[in-house]
Amino acid sequence: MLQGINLACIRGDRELFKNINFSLEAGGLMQVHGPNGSGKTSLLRMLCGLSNPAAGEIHWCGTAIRSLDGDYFAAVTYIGHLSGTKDDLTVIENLCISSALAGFEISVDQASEALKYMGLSERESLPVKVLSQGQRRRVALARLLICKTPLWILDEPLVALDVMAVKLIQGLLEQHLQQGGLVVMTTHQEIEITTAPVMQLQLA
Amino acid sequence: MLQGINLACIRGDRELFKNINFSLEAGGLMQVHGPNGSGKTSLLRMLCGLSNPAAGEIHWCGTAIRSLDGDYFAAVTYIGHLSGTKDDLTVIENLCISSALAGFEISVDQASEALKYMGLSERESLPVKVLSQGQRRRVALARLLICKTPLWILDEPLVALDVMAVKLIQGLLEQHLQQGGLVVMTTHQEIEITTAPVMQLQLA
Amino acid sequence: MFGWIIKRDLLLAMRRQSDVLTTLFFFIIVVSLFPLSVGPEMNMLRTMAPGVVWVAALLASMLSLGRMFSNDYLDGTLEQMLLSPQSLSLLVLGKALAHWLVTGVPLVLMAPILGIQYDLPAEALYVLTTTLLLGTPVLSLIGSIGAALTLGLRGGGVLVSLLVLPLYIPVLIFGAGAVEANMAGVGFNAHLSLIGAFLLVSLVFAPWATASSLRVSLE
Amino acid sequence: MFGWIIKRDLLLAMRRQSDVLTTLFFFIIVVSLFPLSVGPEMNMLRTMAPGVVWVAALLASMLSLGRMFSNDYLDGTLEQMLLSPQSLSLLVLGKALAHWLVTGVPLVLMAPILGIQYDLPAEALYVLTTTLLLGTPVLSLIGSIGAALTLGLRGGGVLVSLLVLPLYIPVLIFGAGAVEANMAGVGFNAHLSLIGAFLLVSLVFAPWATASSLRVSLE
Amino acid sequence: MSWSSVSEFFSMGGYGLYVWGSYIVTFICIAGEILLISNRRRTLEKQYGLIHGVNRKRDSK
Amino acid sequence: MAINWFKYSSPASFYFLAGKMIPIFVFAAVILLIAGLYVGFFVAPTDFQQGEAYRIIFIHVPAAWMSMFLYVVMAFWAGIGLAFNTRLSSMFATAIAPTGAMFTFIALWTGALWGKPMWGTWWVWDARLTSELILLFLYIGFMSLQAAIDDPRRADKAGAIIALVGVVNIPIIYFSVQWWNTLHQGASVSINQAPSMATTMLMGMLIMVLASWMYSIAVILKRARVIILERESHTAWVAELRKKGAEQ
Ligand code: HEM
Ligand SMILES: Nc1ncnc2c1ncn2[C@@H]1O[C@H](COP(=O)(O)OP(=O)(O)OP(=O)(O)O)[C@@H](O)[C@H]1O
Ligand SMILES: Nc1ncnc2c1ncn2[C@@H]1O[C@H](COP(=O)(O)OP(=O)(O)OP(=O)(O)O)[C@@H](O)[C@H]1O
Ligand SMILES: [Mg+2]
Ligand SMILES: [Mg+2]
Repeated sequence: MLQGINLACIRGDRELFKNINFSLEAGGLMQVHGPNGSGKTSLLRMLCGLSNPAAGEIHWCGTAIRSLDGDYFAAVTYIGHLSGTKDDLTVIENLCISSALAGFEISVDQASEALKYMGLSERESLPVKVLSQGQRRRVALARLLICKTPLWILDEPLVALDVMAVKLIQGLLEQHLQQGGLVVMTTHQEIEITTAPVMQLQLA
Repeated sequence: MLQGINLACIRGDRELFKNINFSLEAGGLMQVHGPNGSGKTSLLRMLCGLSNPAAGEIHWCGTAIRSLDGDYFAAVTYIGHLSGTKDDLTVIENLCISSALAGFEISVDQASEALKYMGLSERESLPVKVLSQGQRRRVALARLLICKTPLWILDEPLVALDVMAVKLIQGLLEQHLQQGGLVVMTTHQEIEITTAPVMQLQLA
Repeated sequence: MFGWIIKRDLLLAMRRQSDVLTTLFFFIIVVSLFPLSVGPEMNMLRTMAPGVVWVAALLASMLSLGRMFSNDYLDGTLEQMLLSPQSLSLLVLGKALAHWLVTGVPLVLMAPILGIQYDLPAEALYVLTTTLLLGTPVLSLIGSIGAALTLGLRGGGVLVSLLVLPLYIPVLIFGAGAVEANMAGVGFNAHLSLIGAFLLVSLVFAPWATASSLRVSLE
Repeated sequence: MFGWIIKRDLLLAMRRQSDVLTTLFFFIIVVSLFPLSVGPEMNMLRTMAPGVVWVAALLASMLSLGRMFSNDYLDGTLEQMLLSPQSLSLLVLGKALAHWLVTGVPLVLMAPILGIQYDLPAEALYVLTTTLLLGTPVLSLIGSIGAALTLGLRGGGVLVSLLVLPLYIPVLIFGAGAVEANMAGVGFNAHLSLIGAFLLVSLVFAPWATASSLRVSLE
Repeated sequence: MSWSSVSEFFSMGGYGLYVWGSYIVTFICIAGEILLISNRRRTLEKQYGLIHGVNRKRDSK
Repeated sequence: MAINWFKYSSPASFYFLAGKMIPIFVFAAVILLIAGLYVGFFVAPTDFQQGEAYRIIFIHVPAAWMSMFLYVVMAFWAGIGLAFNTRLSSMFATAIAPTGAMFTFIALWTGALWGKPMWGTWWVWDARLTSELILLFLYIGFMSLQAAIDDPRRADKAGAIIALVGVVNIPIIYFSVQWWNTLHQGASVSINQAPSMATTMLMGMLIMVLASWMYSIAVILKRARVIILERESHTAWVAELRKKGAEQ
């Protein structure tokens, strides 16, 4: 489904990586490894279509993503280093609106449900700015429960999460993979996915 | 040396914790544990003197910190969720200036030395904004090599760091403790300090 | 989608009512500063009035441009919008419209009262309000391009003014000109239709230009 | 410490020259907008000139207030400054001084040229420059209070103007007043000494008020 | 008393618009202020489950 | 009268004390208002210069006075709150601001409505008018700042700083505006057109001033009570109030 062909990335006068090739099938997870600054975030942003590779092509279901445009975006959920939440809106408003903007209009009940799953049911109506670092992260990740797109691209989703929350996310990933979804992710923490084939991509 | 007496914290209409008591001696490490949103960051900011506890007192060498003011600040190094680096300055400028503002004026060579230790020697003269998440974190943490204050207060110092960097920090901590320093820190990741007494404080 | 964006931005504005109010008060205060620095002679003030009100409206609208995208940018929402399957131009149009509703409309409503402070005659007040009604959406639309281009550049707040002010000048000239023409007893319809034309043109092109700028800024 | 703060802020300003330049261009553009919207009669323009230049300087200085602390706040540097063992008031004074060097001084240097555009006589130009030289530091100092109070409040950019503009009014009145007095052939020394007095008072009190505001804002 | 008829009273010697304009707006402001406060109080009471009667009893004890 | 003032400086006891006092002030305000209006409209004679238009004075002057006075009181309480960290005084300052702003607005509005028939224009840039306008901006700045901050204790402190800076500036502003105005050829009109007011006019005005005082006190106490309830929601005594309410 998702293919990277001879990808290369240049930042400033530094070549971060080149000749990266991979092919990820439905139900597969790709973990991108590498020390700090090896280009993991840069690679993930390319895979989303947010930036263009210095060389090489990215294919989705056999078509180059740059020619797919909007259609490709409809298939991707990206959660990056930044959480994409509005400080002034409440937790539940944030979730409803960010889902709607991603093309999934949901009812307040559905949102409540998702937040409950993420352990935020008591904070539902607080503005995000008063939340703790880990709680903000959970609000961002709650989108995974709602945006049922085939491809998830997650940049260090586990940062700032406590042990409970890490388990939750692990469960979510397994479920998504079982339903034939694809996941590309990076993390410096250990994560064990046993139910699906895991591909390791090592940078630098 | 550092004592918390009956500390309480109220955020909004929620009481995060109360009756927290601890006493940390020279050479001791206190790890603050607790799930997301349990008030770890809030506690650490109180210990720095950035915010006031809703009840209770914090003592440093037997004196309440609110009456020590500047003298106390001279004894503390705090590294929080935010890294406190200026995007537009280069790595080395950042380190020099942030150290100088903390009261430690250093030469460029000393700064270079510290950055080399943190594995950033090749990026010394890049502006911080082009660095990766982990590299930014390293720049912030490089201050630990320079600011030889007795008390370190670290809020999730390991976030976004790769395995190598985690080892580095671990080494730094051990060394600081051996020299009679005090450390208060939070982290959701595992960290093993074997050379010093470790106190665990569990919130909620 | 379009609806959601507007709804969200209005919600945000309501949550921080201060946003709406402060743009408005900025407008009021700037207009009130001029008599203080120029002196209280009414004849002089009356001649200056259309120009001052228009410049103040333009500055007020421009100052709030910073908020149009930058908050969304800083917290990553904008990244998510770019990844949304809907047309980005439409999204941008929604944001510009919301911006106008939040900043432009209050200015239009306030202008007659400020005109009274400068002792403008009733008909001139009416013309002033009409030109502002037609002109402020143009300011929001053109402004969105500047806001998108300067995104993420620190100090963008002032840079945006540099980019945007020259583009605002035609609107300013014809807006203030219409009122002056009316006060001089000349017809002002030509002025109005020109501003209308600006509005149409910017409705068509600005969202597209803004969308492309956003893509560039976030690359 | 004081030196380091100034050095750092100047370094940052140099890294982003656009910051300095854009404040300056904002000033120039606002001053140049008026003839466009008011019309080209020279007599009228000459009477307006001191007022317009002063209002523009005030707005330009005010607009750059946002940057005074907010960047430091967002990236956590400010937290570190509060934790620094040195006196916070001194740090704040350093930041205000740096702000003035970066935004105030260019305005002062530019003002005579703009005055020429409005056909001001030579002596009036000299008075204008002197008042700006004395007055702009007051703007930076008073502004720092507003900037510190609105820290971290979204939409603070406009809120700060609401807080700070009324406090700027005396400086504005005497600044523009001195030039007008000179043009009317009256003495302007009283005006100058008053501005000087404002400067002294704000030098003493503003850093202290700003420091307390910062502690409040970061609590 | 300087009024001989009601209509004279309302015309205020030709200044009716200004005089009544002032008074009416003033009273609208006052009424608005009072209304706003009691609204704020009512929402609070609803939220707290305070019943007005109880509250009053408690106050006047 | 042996009142234990310390006892009433806690929000809880103040809450109940204020509850008892409000009716008294409301009563006084209503009586004085009626009396003032009666004197103003039916006793005071027509002004030989201004005709009936001068009757605006009965709200204009009290409103103008209250607007200035309340700012000082607000800054005073805010300052006390900042210096001694007493919650109640800060809440008081917050409660005063809207009423002060309202009086400022009324002074401006009635002044404008008075100016049109008397001076032929709604507004002139006279020193007194201008400083009243600036006062309105100061009030609005104070309120906007407090509204923009969510944490009430932070809002109190920030508000106190701006109120104090403002109160230092008010005389400066006032005198600079006055000087500014007189340096020029001066507005062709001045407000002091009624040098020898008929005693009944003066009476009516003074009664109305008293009425505004009573009204302000009542309204401010009422608002302060609401603010106390909002802010003290986590305390034991409010919880007790809540329980009492729920039982019935
Ligand atoms: C928007 C317009 C106006 C504003 C903002 C305004 C403001 C004020 C203020 C602040 C005061 C109290 C000042 C003091 O006692 O020193 C005042 C008092 C007064 N105003 Fe006005 N005024 C306005 C228009 C007028 C007009 C048009 C008149 C009458 C022609 C008028 C007549 C008076 C009188 C008689 C007093 C009492 C004077 C005294 O106690 O010394 N005002 N006004
Ligand atoms: N202009 C530039 N000149 C030189 N190097 C640059 C430039 N811009 C970016 N870089 C480098 O590119 C890399 C970007 O890495 P990226 O953010 O993709 O890393 P990452 O693998 O996500 O790291 P982390 O684990 O820390 O998040 C960094 O090493 C950075 O130093
Ligand atoms: N106004 C408020 N009303 C209710 N709760 C609030 C309010 N402000 C903050 N909180 C709560 O206070 C807590 C702050 O926690 P803090 O940031 O100290 O957590 P933490 O232990 O550092 O968590 P993390 O591991 O996620 O960093 C959060 O649970 C937040 O929801
Ligand atoms: Mg990364
Ligand atoms: Mg935390």
